[in-house]
Amino acid sequence: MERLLPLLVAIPLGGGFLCPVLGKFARNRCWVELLAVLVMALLLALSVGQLVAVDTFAYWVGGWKGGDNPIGISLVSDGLAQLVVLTVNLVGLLAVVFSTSYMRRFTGPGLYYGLFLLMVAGMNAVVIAGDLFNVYVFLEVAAIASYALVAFGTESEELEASFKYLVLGGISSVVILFGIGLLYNLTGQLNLSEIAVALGAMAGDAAAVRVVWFAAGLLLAGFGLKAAMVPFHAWLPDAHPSAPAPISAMLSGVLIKAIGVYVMARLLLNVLPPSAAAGYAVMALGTASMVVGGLLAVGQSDLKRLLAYSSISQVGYVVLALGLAAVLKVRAPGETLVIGLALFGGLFHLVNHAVFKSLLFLCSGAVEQATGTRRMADLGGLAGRMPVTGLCLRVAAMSIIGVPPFSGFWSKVIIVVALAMAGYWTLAVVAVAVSVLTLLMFAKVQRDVLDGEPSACVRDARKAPVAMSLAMVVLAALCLGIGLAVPAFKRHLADPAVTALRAGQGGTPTYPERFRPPVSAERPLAREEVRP
Amino acid sequence: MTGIAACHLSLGAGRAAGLLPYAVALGLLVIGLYAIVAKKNLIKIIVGLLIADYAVNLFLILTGYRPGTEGHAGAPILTDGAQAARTAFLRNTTDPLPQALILTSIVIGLGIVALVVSLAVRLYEKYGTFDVTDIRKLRG
Amino acid sequence: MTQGRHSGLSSVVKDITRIVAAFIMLFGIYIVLYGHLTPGGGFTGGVILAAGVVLVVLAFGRDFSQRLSLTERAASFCDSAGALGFLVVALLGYTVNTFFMARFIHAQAPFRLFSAPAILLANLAIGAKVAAALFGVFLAMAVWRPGPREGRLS
Amino acid sequence: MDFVSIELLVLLAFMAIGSLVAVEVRDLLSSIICVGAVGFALAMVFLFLGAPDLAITQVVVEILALVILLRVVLTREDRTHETPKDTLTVAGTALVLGGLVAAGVFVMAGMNPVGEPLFGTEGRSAPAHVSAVGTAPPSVEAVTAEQFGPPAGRTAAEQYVAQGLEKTGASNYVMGILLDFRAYDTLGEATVIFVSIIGAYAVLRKVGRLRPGQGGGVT
Repeated sequence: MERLLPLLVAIPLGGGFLCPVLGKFARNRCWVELLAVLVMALLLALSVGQLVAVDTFAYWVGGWKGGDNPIGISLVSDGLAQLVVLTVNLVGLLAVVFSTSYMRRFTGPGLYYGLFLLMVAGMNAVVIAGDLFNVYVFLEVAAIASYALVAFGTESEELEASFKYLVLGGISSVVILFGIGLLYNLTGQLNLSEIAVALGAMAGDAAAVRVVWFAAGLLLAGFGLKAAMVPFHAWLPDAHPSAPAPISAMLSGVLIKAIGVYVMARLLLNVLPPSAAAGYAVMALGTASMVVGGLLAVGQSDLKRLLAYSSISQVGYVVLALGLAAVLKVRAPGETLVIGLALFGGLFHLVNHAVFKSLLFLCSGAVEQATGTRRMADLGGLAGRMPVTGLCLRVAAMSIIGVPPFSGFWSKVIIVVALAMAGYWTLAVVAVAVSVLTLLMFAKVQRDVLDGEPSACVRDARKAPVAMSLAMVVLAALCLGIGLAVPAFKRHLADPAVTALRAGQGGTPTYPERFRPPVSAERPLAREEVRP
Repeated sequence: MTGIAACHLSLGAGRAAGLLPYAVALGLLVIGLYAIVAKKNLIKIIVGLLIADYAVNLFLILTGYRPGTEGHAGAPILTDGAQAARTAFLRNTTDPLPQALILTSIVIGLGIVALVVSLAVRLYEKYGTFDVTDIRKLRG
Repeated sequence: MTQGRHSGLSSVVKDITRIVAAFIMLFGIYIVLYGHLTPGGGFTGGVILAAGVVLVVLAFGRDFSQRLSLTERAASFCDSAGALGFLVVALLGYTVNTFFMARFIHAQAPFRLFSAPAILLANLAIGAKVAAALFGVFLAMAVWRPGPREGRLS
Repeated sequence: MDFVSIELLVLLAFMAIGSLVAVEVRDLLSSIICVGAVGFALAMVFLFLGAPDLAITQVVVEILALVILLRVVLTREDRTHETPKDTLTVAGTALVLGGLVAAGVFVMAGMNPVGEPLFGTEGRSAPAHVSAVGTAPPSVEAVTAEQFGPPAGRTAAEQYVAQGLEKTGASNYVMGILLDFRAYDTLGEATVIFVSIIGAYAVLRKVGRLRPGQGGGVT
């Protein structure tokens, strides 16, 4: 299984390269759809396999491991990467299944599925990358594919949203690359673990440490922009609603996490020298996103736009929890329980949000396709017309609000408890208050969209096609299933991920030690240099 | 030291001169970002993206530069396999790694330009102008 | 350029293009092939090749280029083929020692065309890919764009 | 050895002025030509700093980008009216960006200055030792080992330079890194081009959506 790690990237790349040609030359769009579904199914199987069969390890691309010093690019598979890869590919598969029916209205299936698969390839590659520049390159793959996908309908509104998204994304890429350049100037390394070691050795040099924090600021701002944290959130409410529904689900559900939050967490908790100040900054970003996103969402009248704003708010929870863990790692390294809770809560909410937000966006797509509108004022009484979609929408809404048996409840409770145990009572209260805001906005969604008398455009709405219903039902089942199986989820999925981020207790990151090239060549992967 | 090396100046005290080019790169980045944020013309925004891209590439190449013992930078391309030539090469060559990174970054920049220009072309078709104030229908 | 969109530019331009385009493409191919020995490589050479093809298309017009099948369809095909080729070069590593992107052919004596066979192959794939991609996007975006064109449901 | 040559400074000044003009000039055509000039100046900087690969690529890419941009601008009438800029936005932007520059300049003292990267510090500080080895070369491997010391703890790039030719067979080290040591990055780079090109195709489709009664029409 370890040898198959690069296939997580290679398979979707191959599929993505094939799709446009197939789209041009095949008579029927079924072939492209079949290829895309097969590729995503294979990826899901691979990521499950990684999770089940593989412990933490580093894979050296091309065997360029060098002596004690990495000269090639490493791929890293640890609990966190496996969890995020699994989430990405699960949501990806369901979004593709949904697309096979939803995207019939659009032209250019080859281009659509090509871009989709390449976006997934980019996300997978970012998540398993062990090299900073590699993160940048594949981040661009995922980001550029998403720019094009946002504009896929080629209406003026979509083009405009895509342009805005592209420009802000371009800024973030430039800033990130500048930060990478600074770190390279300081350390002469690009490998994440080597950078961590070099930065750790630099701790005494005040001038160098200032540069490190400047670089860290640039990187966090750049990835914060990709994750749509609040001062940098301007693009998201335009871009996410404009995209076709399965793409909205991918963008809100996994893209902002895989290329934003995930990399932020990696850098903050595993690579950069431990620092409370950076943790506080990230907590501030998270709190601001949580509150501002929630407040802005309540006032929206467009269903998808409301969902987009609520994404900002919900990702705020994740970032707040991860920032809390970063602070505690410096301030109270002995409080392993609280740190573990904060990390678990953050990651749990990350997965939950991926599930219920993509479900919400898929439901909104089904509603839009059936009724032709996204304005909530024009909708109403859908529950009777589209029972499956209505039920799924209700489940997702209850999960995002945090109604007890559903998954969203547990992750929010854990985050609030972690905040309270760490002594941040105000933040705990704020988190609960934002939860009430969420309740308000989704009560409005349920009242305006699902309940009441069927309105004019709802009356002739037909039920969602099978493929779309299937994707939604699976996600809804996951919302409930994860909520009912929290201990199992924690033990098998979350705990390894928490361990990966926990590394670095007491000031010395252990991330590097684990992913440094093994000194003895016992592992089969640690191939001896055999070349002349 | 002859040739180009003769033109070298030791500007001011110590590190300050060696840091000036970095400041220029940062300045270029800021000019580009300013154009992106404050300008209201799609083409100007694209120009800003290009400038920001140049700035980062400039910064990366500056981090890899070293004058070498001959006083001028040697390209990381070996042209002669003889031992003496190799030794001189190792002494003079600049850092090849940032160059590989920049090559990638230039290509990525070109890709972004291709996409953003096609978006601008489409927007022009829809609105008949490159002016953002006429285009902006969306509200944040 | 407005009147000659389909039949190309004036005969002077065509004559010059006949001579120059061949050299441009030859130079592009040289840059691709000798990327591992001299400055340049697959990407640079690919861009030069694309420029050569674009020159031909601009000078001789749409009808001629369609006869040579220098169309978006062909460009898109070559684009995918080149990208897949590079991926195959990467995956060929698996055939030898199960390493992604490992060199499946050993490095030879330096300073020869075949001294780095894997790099040569990768350069060729990238060159074809980049040339086709940039030519295609140039066709799609800049050349015929203002002119009337039927809706294309690819 | 903090040598920053006059030529470099002149080129940098040219780039800074050129980009200022490109941003502020009223006419779009002039703006694009200015940014092209900045790009060519960057190509010269590359050449000057020992990166002919980059210089060629930059020139070629610059030409292509310029041609595309010029074609786009020339065939389209620019009806930009001089909208009064939102002073608050401009002031805010200037403030944030000014802060960025100030912070950057403030922290910059901790960086390795231009001309003194971490890369090859060993070789430069002991030239006598190196030339002694050079006169009586035992073997290539020995020289490289002497030159850059034991691999542990050195920068990644020194490993590339020490082993590049033997391991990859490419005497152009940049290509060796790009297509062998870090070929995975290059796969990503090729993918970026592929993605952006099919993205451009997707954006440039005449018809995005099929609607009832609007089968193959032109939007």
